[in-house]
Amino acid sequence: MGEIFLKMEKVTKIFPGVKALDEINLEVETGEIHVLLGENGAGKSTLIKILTGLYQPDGGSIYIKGDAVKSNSPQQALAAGIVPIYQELNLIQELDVTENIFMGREIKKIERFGILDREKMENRTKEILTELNQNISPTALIQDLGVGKQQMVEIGKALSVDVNLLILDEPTSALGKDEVKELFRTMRHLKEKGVTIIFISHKLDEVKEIGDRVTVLRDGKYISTKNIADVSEDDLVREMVGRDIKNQFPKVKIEKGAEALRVKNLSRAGVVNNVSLRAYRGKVLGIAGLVGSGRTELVRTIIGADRKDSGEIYIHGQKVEINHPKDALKYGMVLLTEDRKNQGLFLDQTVEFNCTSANLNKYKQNVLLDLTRQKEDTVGLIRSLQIKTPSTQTKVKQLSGGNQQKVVIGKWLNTEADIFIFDEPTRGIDVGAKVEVYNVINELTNRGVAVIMVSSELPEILGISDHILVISEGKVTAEFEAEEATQEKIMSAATINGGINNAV
Amino acid sequence: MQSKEAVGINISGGTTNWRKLLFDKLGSLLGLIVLMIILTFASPYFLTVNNLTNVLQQASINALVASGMLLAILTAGIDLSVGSVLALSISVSGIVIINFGLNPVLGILACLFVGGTAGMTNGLLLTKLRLPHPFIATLGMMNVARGLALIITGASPVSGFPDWIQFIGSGYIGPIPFSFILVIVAVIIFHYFLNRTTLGRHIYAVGGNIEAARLSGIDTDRVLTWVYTISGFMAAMGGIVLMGKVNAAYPLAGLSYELDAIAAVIIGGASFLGGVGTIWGTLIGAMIIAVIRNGLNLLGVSPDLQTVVIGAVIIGAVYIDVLRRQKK
Amino acid sequence: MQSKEAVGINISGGTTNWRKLLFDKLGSLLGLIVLMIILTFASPYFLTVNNLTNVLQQASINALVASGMLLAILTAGIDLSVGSVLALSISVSGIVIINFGLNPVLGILACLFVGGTAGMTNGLLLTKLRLPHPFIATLGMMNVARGLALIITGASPVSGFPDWIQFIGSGYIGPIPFSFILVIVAVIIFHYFLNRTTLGRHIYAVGGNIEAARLSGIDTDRVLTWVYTISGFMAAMGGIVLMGKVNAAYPLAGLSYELDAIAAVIIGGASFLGGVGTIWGTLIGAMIIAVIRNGLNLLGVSPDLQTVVIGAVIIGAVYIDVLRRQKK
Amino acid sequence: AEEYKISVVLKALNSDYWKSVKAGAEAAAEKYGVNLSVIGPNNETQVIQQINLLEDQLVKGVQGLVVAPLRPQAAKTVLEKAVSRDIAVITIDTDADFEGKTSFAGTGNFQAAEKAGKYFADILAGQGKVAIIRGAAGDYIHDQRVDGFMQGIEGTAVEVVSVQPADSSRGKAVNVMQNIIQSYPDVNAVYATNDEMALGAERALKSANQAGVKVMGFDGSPDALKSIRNGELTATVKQDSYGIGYTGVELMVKHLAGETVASEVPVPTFIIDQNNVDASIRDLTKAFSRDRLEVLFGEDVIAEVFAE
Ligand SMILES: Nc1ncnc2c1ncn2[C@@H]1O[C@H](COP(=O)(O)OP(=O)(O)OP(=O)(O)O)[C@@H](O)[C@H]1O
Ligand SMILES: Nc1ncnc2c1ncn2[C@@H]1O[C@H](COP(=O)(O)OP(=O)(O)OP(=O)(O)O)[C@@H](O)[C@H]1O
Ligand SMILES: [Mg+2]
Ligand SMILES: [Mg+2]
Repeated sequence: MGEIFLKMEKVTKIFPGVKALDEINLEVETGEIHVLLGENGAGKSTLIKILTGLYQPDGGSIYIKGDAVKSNSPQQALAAGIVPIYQELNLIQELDVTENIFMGREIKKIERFGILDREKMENRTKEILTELNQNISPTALIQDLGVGKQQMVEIGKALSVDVNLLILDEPTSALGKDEVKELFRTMRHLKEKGVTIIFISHKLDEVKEIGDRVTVLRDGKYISTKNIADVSEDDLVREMVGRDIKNQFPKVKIEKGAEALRVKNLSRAGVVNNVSLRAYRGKVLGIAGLVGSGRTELVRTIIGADRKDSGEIYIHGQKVEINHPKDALKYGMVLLTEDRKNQGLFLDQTVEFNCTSANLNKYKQNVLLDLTRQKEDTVGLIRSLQIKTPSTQTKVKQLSGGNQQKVVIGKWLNTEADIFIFDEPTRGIDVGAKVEVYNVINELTNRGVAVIMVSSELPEILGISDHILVISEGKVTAEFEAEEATQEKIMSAATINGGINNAV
Repeated sequence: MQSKEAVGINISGGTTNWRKLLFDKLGSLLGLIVLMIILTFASPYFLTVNNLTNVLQQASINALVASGMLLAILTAGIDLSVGSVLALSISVSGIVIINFGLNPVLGILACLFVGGTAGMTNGLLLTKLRLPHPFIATLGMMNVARGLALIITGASPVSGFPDWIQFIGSGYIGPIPFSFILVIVAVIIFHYFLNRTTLGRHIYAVGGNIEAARLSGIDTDRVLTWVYTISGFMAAMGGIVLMGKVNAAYPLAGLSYELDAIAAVIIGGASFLGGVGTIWGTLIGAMIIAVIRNGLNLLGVSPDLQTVVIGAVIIGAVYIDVLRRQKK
Repeated sequence: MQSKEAVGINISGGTTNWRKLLFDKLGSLLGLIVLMIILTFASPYFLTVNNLTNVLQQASINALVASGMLLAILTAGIDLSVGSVLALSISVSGIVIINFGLNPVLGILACLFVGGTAGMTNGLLLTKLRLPHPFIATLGMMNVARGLALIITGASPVSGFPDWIQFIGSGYIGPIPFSFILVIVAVIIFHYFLNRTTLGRHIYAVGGNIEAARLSGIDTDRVLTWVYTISGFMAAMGGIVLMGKVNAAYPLAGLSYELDAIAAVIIGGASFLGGVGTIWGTLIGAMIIAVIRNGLNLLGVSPDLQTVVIGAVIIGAVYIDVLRRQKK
Repeated sequence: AEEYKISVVLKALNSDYWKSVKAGAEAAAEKYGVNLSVIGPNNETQVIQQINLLEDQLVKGVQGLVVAPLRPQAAKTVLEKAVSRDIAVITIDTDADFEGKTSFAGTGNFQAAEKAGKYFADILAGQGKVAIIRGAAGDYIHDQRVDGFMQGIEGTAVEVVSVQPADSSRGKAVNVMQNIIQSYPDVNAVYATNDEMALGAERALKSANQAGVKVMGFDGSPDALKSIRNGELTATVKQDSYGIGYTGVELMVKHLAGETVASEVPVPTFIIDQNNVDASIRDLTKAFSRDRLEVLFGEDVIAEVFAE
């Protein structure tokens, strides 16, 4: 047993309406990779934010290398070498990679006047990114990078400081397989150098692969700490949710119905190249591909969020013109976006507001909205999706990440659309909740809804889809029936050079 | 299907709502109350029926104009043109009624129509030309409308309106100024509009996250166009009260009203970032501004010093609200 | 340590930067050029050396004030107090120089000091009192500073400055107005400041995402306080030019300068949402406004119509930029 | 006798002109032992703010209101309300037409501007090109000052080549004048509807080496007198601001004491130029202390002026 780097004792945090942490204990040894595991809303992020001084605890104590931490602020934590990467990206979109990496700790030519040494910083940035095997230009603007690359920049930023304790709150939810590999390599490298790491993820295979020990939280309470080598994935699930989950992918097969959506030769310069696809009532069409392959662009173009350059869309056999998401909604087709914070939610508004925002007309009674029915429906959604929220009037920004995701799902369920497109529907949600999402998908197909699901998680694609499309560089490179597909086949199709050449 | 538990959530949700609403209002209310207590001690004339009804009347125009401004600010925008649009609306109205002898009722409708149209133009400039921020469209309109008002009136006032129009601006029903009754009606309508109609809720959605709103199938351009149309319409409403109050329409009416209106909205707790704000807060914001001005007049403070005090009180009123929130 | 490759990237980074900078500038430049071509055809007096130097001089004050405003807008804020702070700064300066007989050099320093202090007060009100938006703090200051200027001057202008102060406002070096040389120096300093110093980059960071900036360990309060301090300082700089130009300090100076300054910044391509904008754009924005005003005077457009045209041209100038971006 | 309570509501208080009206009113109040308050809106465009001010005076239990209405039409309703509450109303500076008015003291902007027009026609020997720089378009006071001037030059060969707004600001007037010089290099004279703009125009002309152009202002502010004395500004039109304030309050006191007062008391308007500028400066002692004048004009100038 190593030296204890961090000890948190009986840490309690109360938010209006929730006891987010209830006398939590945590012990992290120097140089280990310690995993925090728990359902959505279990309190993982809150615990982290207390550790980094972002929140002040309502009780309990923190010891670093045996010394009690009396006052704590983000600056103090940083100075102590405690470097967090939060669940939500914290980059400045308008600035470039170098500037973001050195934000707040710039290298200066003339200290007194704060004159920057761009050259040094760019070189150092390049070194850091090279270490991460990332081919990102130090002068690229963050807003021009995809989410995955942005996450790698965040990691680079953390690595640019003298770090004693690195905290990674769900870093992999936005990363592709290769990037995860790089991250893990880097984590191991840091560990060799004696850096302590706290790692949060909902992906149990990752936890098994990288973690040394794991602490499980449930509903704000401490459950257990175990050596990862000693436990199985199933054990972990049981600890987390307090029961067994028998089937991770509870697929229900439904009879294939009529064609609901047909996309013909859809193109959008540079990102979507002549894509055709069909979705049927009662069936799930999975869309696989590498991060950045253009899947998001494809589905955005289908529902009219981005302008298409050419191509036709048929809904229930009728050719339709879709120029705006509202048109898609009118034809009963909706998209659950992958970026919930920026594209899915009204963070300052209540759960009820969000759940009803896409379909207010449903509640129109003469002129006014029927508040009672809105509340009923929202309560119904909270219950059926098991959203953890103190009330229907809680602001969404106060919910944990996973519960926020459920709110977005709730919003779309409430529209009673019959073509559902999910873009990364299980990003950042716990195993239990994942199963619930799959059940929602099952229920939808059962109702005769056509489902399209974009996902970067192959097991999910394989487990839930009836038919699978693989996209590479904006082009369809393979199509499989679920039965004939394997991880290997999909991966090889995903890495085919799609060769987008219709950009001209 | 509905279990006891669900009902539980339901009810508790409702209660929170009312309590919250009250709290939100209380924010600026507290500032208003503090101000009124100070003035009651400072001037023997302040807490008299006559004076308080004056204050209500004096707050009316700004309250109406600020209601429209609230919508713009709720969508993270701004409407700089309210003062000019007010002037243009009443100028047109004055000319058609007095010079062309149009039926005054139609003249008043013309006023509202002009206000709405100018506002809609703001909205269309913003959404169709894709101007980067309503600041530009409404700054342009601020100049254009003022210029048009000057041109059509030949820069001179038009006066001599029928009694009932004067009544709108300066009449009383019992001790209550008619203009303030108008305000109350407007506020109630706005309250229902913002909380209980699709468009109202969409306004909050657009202000909260315009991208999410668009992806939720909300026609954000339509919402924005409505917002500025209503803002122009409410400016014209304010104009009618003004026209009635002074029995004249003149092209320089409403100068710098945009600042008062914005101040009312922000003192009333709305956020420039959009998505946050209530009509009740705005009403109280307008009251606070009127009370400050009135109090300083009663105390006979010199205009130079008044300017200083108004500045300080605006900051103070908002600071009280900040403190209250921190306590919470 | 420095490899060839690293240098390569460095240079290419530099190129991209330059190309982008040029493009960013070109945006509003296009508007300016279009405007100038129109005016060249419309008035034979426009494209003369005399007139163009006039325009440069006329743009100077706004360009200086707008430089400070740019910082506020870069942080997603606003500074409504610039005009009043300008007035207060020169009023103090005028009084100490003329009435108290202070050495004029010290008097000018006093002017800058007052401007900076008033600006810093804005910043401290914002950050220490945690007022929800700079609109409130600067609206308050707008009133307070104006009132103080009126009080200390007794509402009368102070005049009779030494020649060198007058030279700042109305002198020429060759054909170039000295005030415009000041502007160019300021713009270059701002360019380096914004792009090459920690504080400059932190200003963009705070405007881009204040939460992320704070989490990165940036003292955002300090950054904001600096921003408003500099804005007040630049308002005072503009004031010095004004004082020299009219050889007087008067308490009503700078009325509605905030609108001109904001318009210059926004026409120059900055965003109210913060994080986006360049000093070059702001300079061009100020030029566009000066050219419009100059053109209207040259053409002898009637005062009423001037207002309309200014509004339309502001919208037009920004629209040209929008079109250009769409093309891209 | 009991103390009368009188409120004077002016158009603004942010200029020498209104400060001087205030000084006159206060002098009369001092003399007659009146409880006086003098107030006004922030600036001369805030019509509604002035109406609100008037309303606020009604609840303060004053016996008399002395008012310089920004827009006579607009003030009518509230002034009649005052009369109906037994508050006497006297207008000063600008007259208003309403039921129950006690009296009016002043001559008005129009007549004063007419005098300015005549004066210009005179010194230009009946012909020449004049540019007018005026306050914001639509501003009632400045409309009157332009219209009156036009009336004054009517029938002469004096031609107005351009009317441009400079929003009553000295700084803006410099720009406007610079631009006017470009398109009308042959302009002979400039009439500005207040002294601030006149001083700005004069600056621009001087910088452009056009010092020969005559410039006339309006208001007779100390700064303008100083400039006239220096041989820069040609002339300014002055209404007897101090007299207006003084007469207004004096009339009110007499009326309240039961005396009958004339329904209109003219207060003189005159042109100040090189010939009478020193006398005019001496006249300022009514409104300003000697110390203040020394501050405004400089000690040596005051010493000179008073030595004569
Ligand atoms: N700022 C806040 N205000 C109020 N409640 C909050 C706030 N932040 C978190 N909570 C609540 O605290 C609880 C714990 O949230 P936390 O974000 O720590 O969960 P988590 O374990 O990180 O979940 P996830 O896996 O979904 O990210 C949740 O019930 C959440 O709603
Ligand atoms: N705002 C943007 N600006 C520039 N490029 C972008 C932007 N957003 C995405 N891209 C790039 O466009 C390409 C397609 O991205 P897209 O998000 O559609 O892919 P995806 O297959 O859905 O991957 P992901 O899993 O990251 O969502 C990627 O190379 C991505 O980096
Ligand atoms: Mg979390
Ligand atoms: Mg995607």
